[in-house]
Amino acid sequence: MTTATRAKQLGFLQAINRAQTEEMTRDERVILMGQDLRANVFGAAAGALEKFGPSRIRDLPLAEAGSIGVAAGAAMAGLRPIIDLTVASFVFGAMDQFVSQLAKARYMFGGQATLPVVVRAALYYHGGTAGHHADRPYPMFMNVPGLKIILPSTAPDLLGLLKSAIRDDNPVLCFEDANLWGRKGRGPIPDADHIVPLGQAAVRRTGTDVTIVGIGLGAFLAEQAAAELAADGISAEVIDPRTLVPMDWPTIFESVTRTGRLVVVDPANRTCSAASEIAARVAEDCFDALRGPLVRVTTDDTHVPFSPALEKQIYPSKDKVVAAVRRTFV
Amino acid sequence: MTTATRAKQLGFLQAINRAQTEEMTRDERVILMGQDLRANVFGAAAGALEKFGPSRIRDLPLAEAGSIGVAAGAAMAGLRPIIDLTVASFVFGAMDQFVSQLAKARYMFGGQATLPVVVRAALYYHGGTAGHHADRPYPMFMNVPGLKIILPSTAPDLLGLLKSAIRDDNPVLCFEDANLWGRKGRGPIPDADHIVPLGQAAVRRTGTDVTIVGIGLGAFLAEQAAAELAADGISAEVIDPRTLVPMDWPTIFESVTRTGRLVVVDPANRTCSAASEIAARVAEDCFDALRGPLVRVTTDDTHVPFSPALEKQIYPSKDKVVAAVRRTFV
Amino acid sequence: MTVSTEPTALPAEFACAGGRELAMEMMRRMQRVRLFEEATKVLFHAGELPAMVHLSIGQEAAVVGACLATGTSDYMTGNHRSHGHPIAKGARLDALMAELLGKATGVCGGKGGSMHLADFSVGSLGESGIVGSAIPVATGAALAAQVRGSGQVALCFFGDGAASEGVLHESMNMASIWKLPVVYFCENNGYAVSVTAEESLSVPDVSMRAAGYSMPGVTVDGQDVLAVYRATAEAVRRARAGEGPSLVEAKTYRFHEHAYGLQVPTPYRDQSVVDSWFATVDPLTLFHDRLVAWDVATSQELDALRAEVRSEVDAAVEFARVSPFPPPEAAYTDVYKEVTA
Amino acid sequence: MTVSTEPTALPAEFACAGGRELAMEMMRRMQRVRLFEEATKVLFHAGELPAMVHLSIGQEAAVVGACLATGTSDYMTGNHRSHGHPIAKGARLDALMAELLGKATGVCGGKGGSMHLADFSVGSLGESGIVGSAIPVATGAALAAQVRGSGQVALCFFGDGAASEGVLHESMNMASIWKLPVVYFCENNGYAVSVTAEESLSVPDVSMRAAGYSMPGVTVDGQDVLAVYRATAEAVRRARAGEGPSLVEAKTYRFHEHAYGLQVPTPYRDQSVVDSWFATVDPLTLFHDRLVAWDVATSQELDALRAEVRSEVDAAVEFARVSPFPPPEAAYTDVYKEVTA
Ligand SMILES: Cc1ncc(C[n+]2csc(CCOP(=O)(O)OP(=O)(O)O)c2C)c(N)n1
Ligand SMILES: Cc1ncc(C[n+]2csc(CCOP(=O)(O)OP(=O)(O)O)c2C)c(N)n1
Ligand SMILES: [Mg+2]
Ligand SMILES: [Mg+2]
Repeated sequence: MTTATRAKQLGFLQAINRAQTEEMTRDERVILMGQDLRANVFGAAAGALEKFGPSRIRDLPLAEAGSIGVAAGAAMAGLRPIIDLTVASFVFGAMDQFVSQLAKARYMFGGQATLPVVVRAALYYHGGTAGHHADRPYPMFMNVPGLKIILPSTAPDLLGLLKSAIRDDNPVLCFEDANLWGRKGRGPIPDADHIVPLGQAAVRRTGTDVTIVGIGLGAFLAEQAAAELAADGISAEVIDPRTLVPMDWPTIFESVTRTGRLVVVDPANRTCSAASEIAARVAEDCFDALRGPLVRVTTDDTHVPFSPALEKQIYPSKDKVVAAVRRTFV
Repeated sequence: MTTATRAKQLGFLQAINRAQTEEMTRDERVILMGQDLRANVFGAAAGALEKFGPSRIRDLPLAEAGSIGVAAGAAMAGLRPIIDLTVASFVFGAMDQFVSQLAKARYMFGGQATLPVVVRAALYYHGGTAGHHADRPYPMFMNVPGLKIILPSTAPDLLGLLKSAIRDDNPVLCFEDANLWGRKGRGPIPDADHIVPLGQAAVRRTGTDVTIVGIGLGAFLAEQAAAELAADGISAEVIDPRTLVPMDWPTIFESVTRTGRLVVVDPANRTCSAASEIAARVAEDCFDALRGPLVRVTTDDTHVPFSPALEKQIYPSKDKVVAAVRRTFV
Repeated sequence: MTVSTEPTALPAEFACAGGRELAMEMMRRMQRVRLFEEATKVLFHAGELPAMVHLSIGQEAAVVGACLATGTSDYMTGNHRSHGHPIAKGARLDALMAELLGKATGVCGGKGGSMHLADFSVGSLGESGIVGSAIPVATGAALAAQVRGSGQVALCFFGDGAASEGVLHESMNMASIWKLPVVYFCENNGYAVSVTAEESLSVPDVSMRAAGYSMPGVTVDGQDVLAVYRATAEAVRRARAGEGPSLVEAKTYRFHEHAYGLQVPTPYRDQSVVDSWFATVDPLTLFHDRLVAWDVATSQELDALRAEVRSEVDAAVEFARVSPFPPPEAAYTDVYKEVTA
Repeated sequence: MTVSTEPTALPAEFACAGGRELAMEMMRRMQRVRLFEEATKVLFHAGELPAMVHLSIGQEAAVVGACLATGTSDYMTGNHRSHGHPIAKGARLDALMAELLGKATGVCGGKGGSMHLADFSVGSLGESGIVGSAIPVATGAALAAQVRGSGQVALCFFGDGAASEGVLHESMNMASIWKLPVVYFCENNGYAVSVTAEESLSVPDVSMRAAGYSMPGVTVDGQDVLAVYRATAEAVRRARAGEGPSLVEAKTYRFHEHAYGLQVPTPYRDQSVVDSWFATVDPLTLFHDRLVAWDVATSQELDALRAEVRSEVDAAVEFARVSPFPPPEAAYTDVYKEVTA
C-alpha cells in the first residue's frame, strides 16, 4: 500500500480521537478522563486539551477503583464521562466499582440512576508486554448484567461504535485490540457522524459451509483463514459480532442454521470465554442444524509469557482457525 | 428427621470449622484471617482463637484487596494462609490481587513463588440480601489461569475438599453455597482426616437417558429433578463436579457419551457461566454422541432484586431443571 | 480532640431568624430516624421484614446534623446502615418503608431494600451494601457539580470500618487535587460489626488522615447535633467556595447490634455499657434537654412534634403494608435503560 | 523537609569497622545498576530487546541505599522500574540480563521480562507491572516474618504515582495495626509517566501520609546514598525491634523518559532541565566525589571498581546473548505447582 492510500485510511487511534472529539463537541456533558491524556502518551487524545479545556479533559492519578467510581457518580449527577483506562490489565483494580456501582446502581435504585459512562481499555497482548499488561478480560464483564461491551475489529467500526457508546445511556465498555492499531485495523474514512449501532454484527464474508465468528483480531484471522479455505473449496462465512453485549444472536443463529458448523475465534483465555458463551448458546438454540462439533480457537489457558520464544503460540492464529474448521468436518 | 439423627449429621459450618481446625493443628504454617473471626459472627470459627492464638487467627480490617495481597505475600514467605472473605460479593474489591498476584506470581517469576492460599467466600443468594450480597462470581475466576476453584454441595465434601485445598500448594478459591448451610447440605459425619481430592467429580445418581451436571445448590436441584423424572420413566445421571478448576472432564464426557444429552444447572449468571463452559466443552469434544440440545439452567441475566416477590424466579429451580431435561428430548 | 458545643448560652445558629425552625427541624428529623427504625424493630419481630436491618439508633445526631448542613439539591451517598441518611436528607418515609417490605411503591421499586435506599428527589444518590464502595461515587457527584458549575456539594457518609478501604484514600486524593466540593463524613460508631475502631484503625481519630490529603479534618461529638451541624456547615461553605474537600468525623454510638436481631456467638462488648448509653448519650434526649434549657421549645411542643412524627411513621407502615408487591416482570427491568439519548 | 547528610566530616557509618567495605559496596551496586541499564540502552538501539525497559538511571542512590540497609534474607518487592531493585538487593546480573532477553537462563526463565524481575535467592519477591499491586505482597511477607518470628524485614518499593493507589492505604493500615516489620519506601522521582507528583499527590511529601497510620515518615535526599541508607536503616531497626512499619520517601530524579525510547507526543518537561540533572544530581558522581573527599577511596580505586562492574555487565550481556530461548512447552508450565505438600 502506498503512503497516499494509507493516508486516506482511518487508523484505530484516529478513530478514537475522532469519536471523542465529535461527541464532546456535540454534547458538553461528555468529559474525558485518563492517565497521561494531556501529554497524549497513548496517542488518541491529540488536541483534546486545547479544544475542551482542563475541566473536561482530566489526567487521572493512578487509582483505578476511584476513577471508575468517580465516573459512576459523575454520570449519576449529570455528566457523560469517558474513562480511558489505557491497558485492559488495569481493569481488575476497579472491578468492584464496575460490578457494584456501574452495573448495578440503576437496577438497585429502581431506575432512578442513569449511568452513561464509557470505559475504554486496550487489549495489549502479542507484543512482549508479559503477564501484567496482556489480559483480555472481557468475558468476566459479560458475566455481569448491566454492562454493554463493544470490541470492534476495524477503525471505522470503532469510530461508529464508540460514538454510539458515548450516546448510550448505559455503561459501555470498549475493548480495543491493540494488534489492530496498525495496518490490520485500518479502513476507509467514513463520512461525518458515522454511527454503528450497538448490538449489530457485521458479516465480513458470506459462505455456506461453516460459520466463523471472530472477535477483535479474531475477525481478521477468520478472514485470512476463510481465504485460505476457499482455495480448498470450503466456503466460510465470517461474522464479526463487534458488540459482545448485547450480542447479535439472530445473525449468528441464521448463519449457523444455514452452514451447520461453527468455529469461534476469541483472543480471551479459553475457559469461560466469549467463545464458550457463543458455542453454548448455539448448542442450545441451533442444535438441530448442527453437523459437526463446535470448535473454539482461543488463547490457551496459561498466562502471557514474556519471551518472544514463548508468546505467540498461545494465541489464536490463522493456522489454528483453519485447523479448527477442518475439525468441524470430521 | 429427629434431633438425634440430625446431630449425627455434619453441617456446612461445622465442616469448615473441622477442616480448618484439623489442618491448623497438623501444620503450623496455616493461619486464618477474616472479618469478625474472634466474635465468630459467621459461625465457622468457634474455638479457633482459643486454640491457635492471636498470631494465627486475625481479624481483618475492611480491606479486601489488601487482604488478598497480604495472603499472597505471606504465602510467598512461607505461610499457608486461609482468608475468610465471608460473602462472595466482596471478592470484586480484591480482583487485581487475585489476578495479578495470586494467580500470576508463580508463572511470571518462573516458578520461584509458591502460593498455598485458600480463599473462602459464601454464595449468599436466595435470601433477600439484594444486589450487593448475592453474587455468584466463580465464572470470572474460571477465566483466570493459575487459580483452582472448589464449590462443594455437601458438608462432607466441603470438609474433604477444604482439607485438600489447604494442603494444595496452589491458590484455591472455595465458594460455599449458603443455601446448603441448612438441611440441604448436611451429610454423614466422616471419619478422621477425611480427604476429597481436588478435581474429582461425584456421580450422585446413575442414569442412562440424560446427564445433569449440577453445581452447588444446582446439584441438589438436579437430584430432586432426577427423582421426579424417574417417575416419568426418564433416567437421569446426576454429576456434581465439586471442583470447577480443574474440572473432571473424563467423568462428564463419559456420562454424556452414554446418555447423549446434557443439562447443566449452575447458580451463576447465565452469560459466560460455568454452565456455558461445560456446554461448550461438551459440544466440542462429545459432539458425535449428542442427541439433543445442550441446555443450561442458570440464574437469569439480571441483578438480584430485594423483594421476596421478585427474587426466587431468577434462580434455577427443580421445575426449571425438569423442563430443561424435557427440552433435550424435543 | 473531639469538638462539642457549649450547652450554656443559646447558640447563634438558633438565635438568628429561622433559627428556631432549624432547631425544630433537627429534632423532627432525628425523631423520624428514631421512630422509623423503632417501627422496623416491630416489623422484624412480627416477621414482616424480608431481611435484617442495620439501625442508626444512637447515631441520629450525626446523620441529621450533617444532612441539614446541605440542601435537597445537594448530593449524598451512604452505606448499609441506610435508613437514617435518606430520612435526614428529607426523603418521604412512606416510600422508604415500602422499600423495606419489598413493595412496588418502595423508593427503589422494591429492588434495593433496607441496605440500598436511594431517593434521587432529595439528592440521595444511593447507599451501598458493599462497604466503602459509594465513596468514589459521591466524589464523582462532586466532580459533576464542579464541571457544571452548579454550586452543589456532595456529602459522603462512611463508617469507621469503611475507613480502612482503599477507595477512601483514592477518593480523598482525587477530591483534593481537583478541589472538589465534597464532604467526607465518618460516622465513627466504634465498631465494624465486632471489630473495634481501635483495632482496625491505626489512628485514634479518622480525621487525622485529612492532613495526608491537605484537607481540614475535624472530630466532633456525634451525639451533639449542633456540633455536627456546625462542623459540616463549615465544610460545606468551603466546598461551595471552591476551597475543596474536608473530612468530618463524628464520634458516635451504635445502640443496637450490628444488624438488628443478629446473634453474635462471642460477645465483644458489654451489654451494661450499651445500656448506659441509652441513659447518657442518647442524642434525642440530649437535644431535647438543651432545647428546653435554651427556651427554644417547651417539653409539650417537643412531645407534640414527636407525636406528629409518630403519625407520619404509622402512616408509612400502613402505606407499606397495603402496597402491592411488584409484578414478577419487574425483576427484569432497569438492568439497562431502554430508550437512549 | 528533605533530609540530606552533611558532606563535611567522614560519617560514622564509614568510619567504623567494615565502613569502607560498606561504602564501596554502595558504589559497586550503584555502578551495577547504572552500567546494567546503560547496557540495556545499547541492546535497545541494536533491536535486541523484545520490549521497552524502564530505567532507574538517576535513582540509583535511592534504590541502593534502601536495599543495603537490609540483608539478603530480608524480603523486597518492587515495581515496573524493575532492574535496580534486585540488583541492589544483590542479585546476579547474568540471570537478570538473560531475563530481559527472554532466555531460558533468565531469572524467571524468560517468563517475566524487564518489568517483572524477581530473585527469591536474595529475597526479591518480585516486581509488579501493575502499579501498586505488590505493596500488599510485601506487607504479607512481613506478616510471615512476624508469625514465624524470623526477624526478617520486608522492604516495599513504590513510586509517587503508585502512592495514589488504594492498596497503599490498606497495606499501611494493616501493617500499623499489626506492627509488621515492613518499610514502605517511596521513590518519588517527580513523575508518573507525564503527570507530576505535584499534580497527582495532594501533599508536598508522600511521607506526610505516615502520620495517618501512626508510623514515622521521613523524606530524604534520594541522590544521597548515605542519607537514604541511614533513614532506611533506622526504619529497619524499628521493624526488627517489633516497633512496626515506617514510611521513607526519597526525592529523586528520573533521568530518562518513562520507558526508554518512548516518544511522548506533547512534552511535559524541559529537556534542558533534565540535562542539568546529569551535571548536578547524578548520585554516582556525588558519591564518588564524597568518597574521594573523605579519603575513603581514591579516584583510581573507584575507576577500578567501575571497570570491574563493567566486565561483570559485559559478561552478563554475553551470557544472555548466548543463552538459549526456553522450549515452547515452557509457556505451559508454572501455571500451577504440580507436586503438592
Ligand atoms: C466490602 C465489604 N466487606 C465486608 C462487608 C461486611 N460488613 C457489612 S457492614 C460491616 C462493618 C462496617 O463497619 P462501619 O463501616 O464502621 O459501619 P457500621 O456498620 O459501624 O455503621 C461489614 C464488615 C461488606 N458489606 N462489604
Ligand atoms: C494499575 C496501573 N495503572 C497504570 C499503569 C501504567 N503505568 C505504568 S508506570 C506508570 C507511572 C507510575 O509512576 P510511579 O509510581 O511514580 O513510578 P515511576 O514510573 O515514576 O518509577 C503508569 C501510569 C500501570 N502499569 N498499572
Ligand atoms: Mg462502625
Ligand atoms: Mg514516579
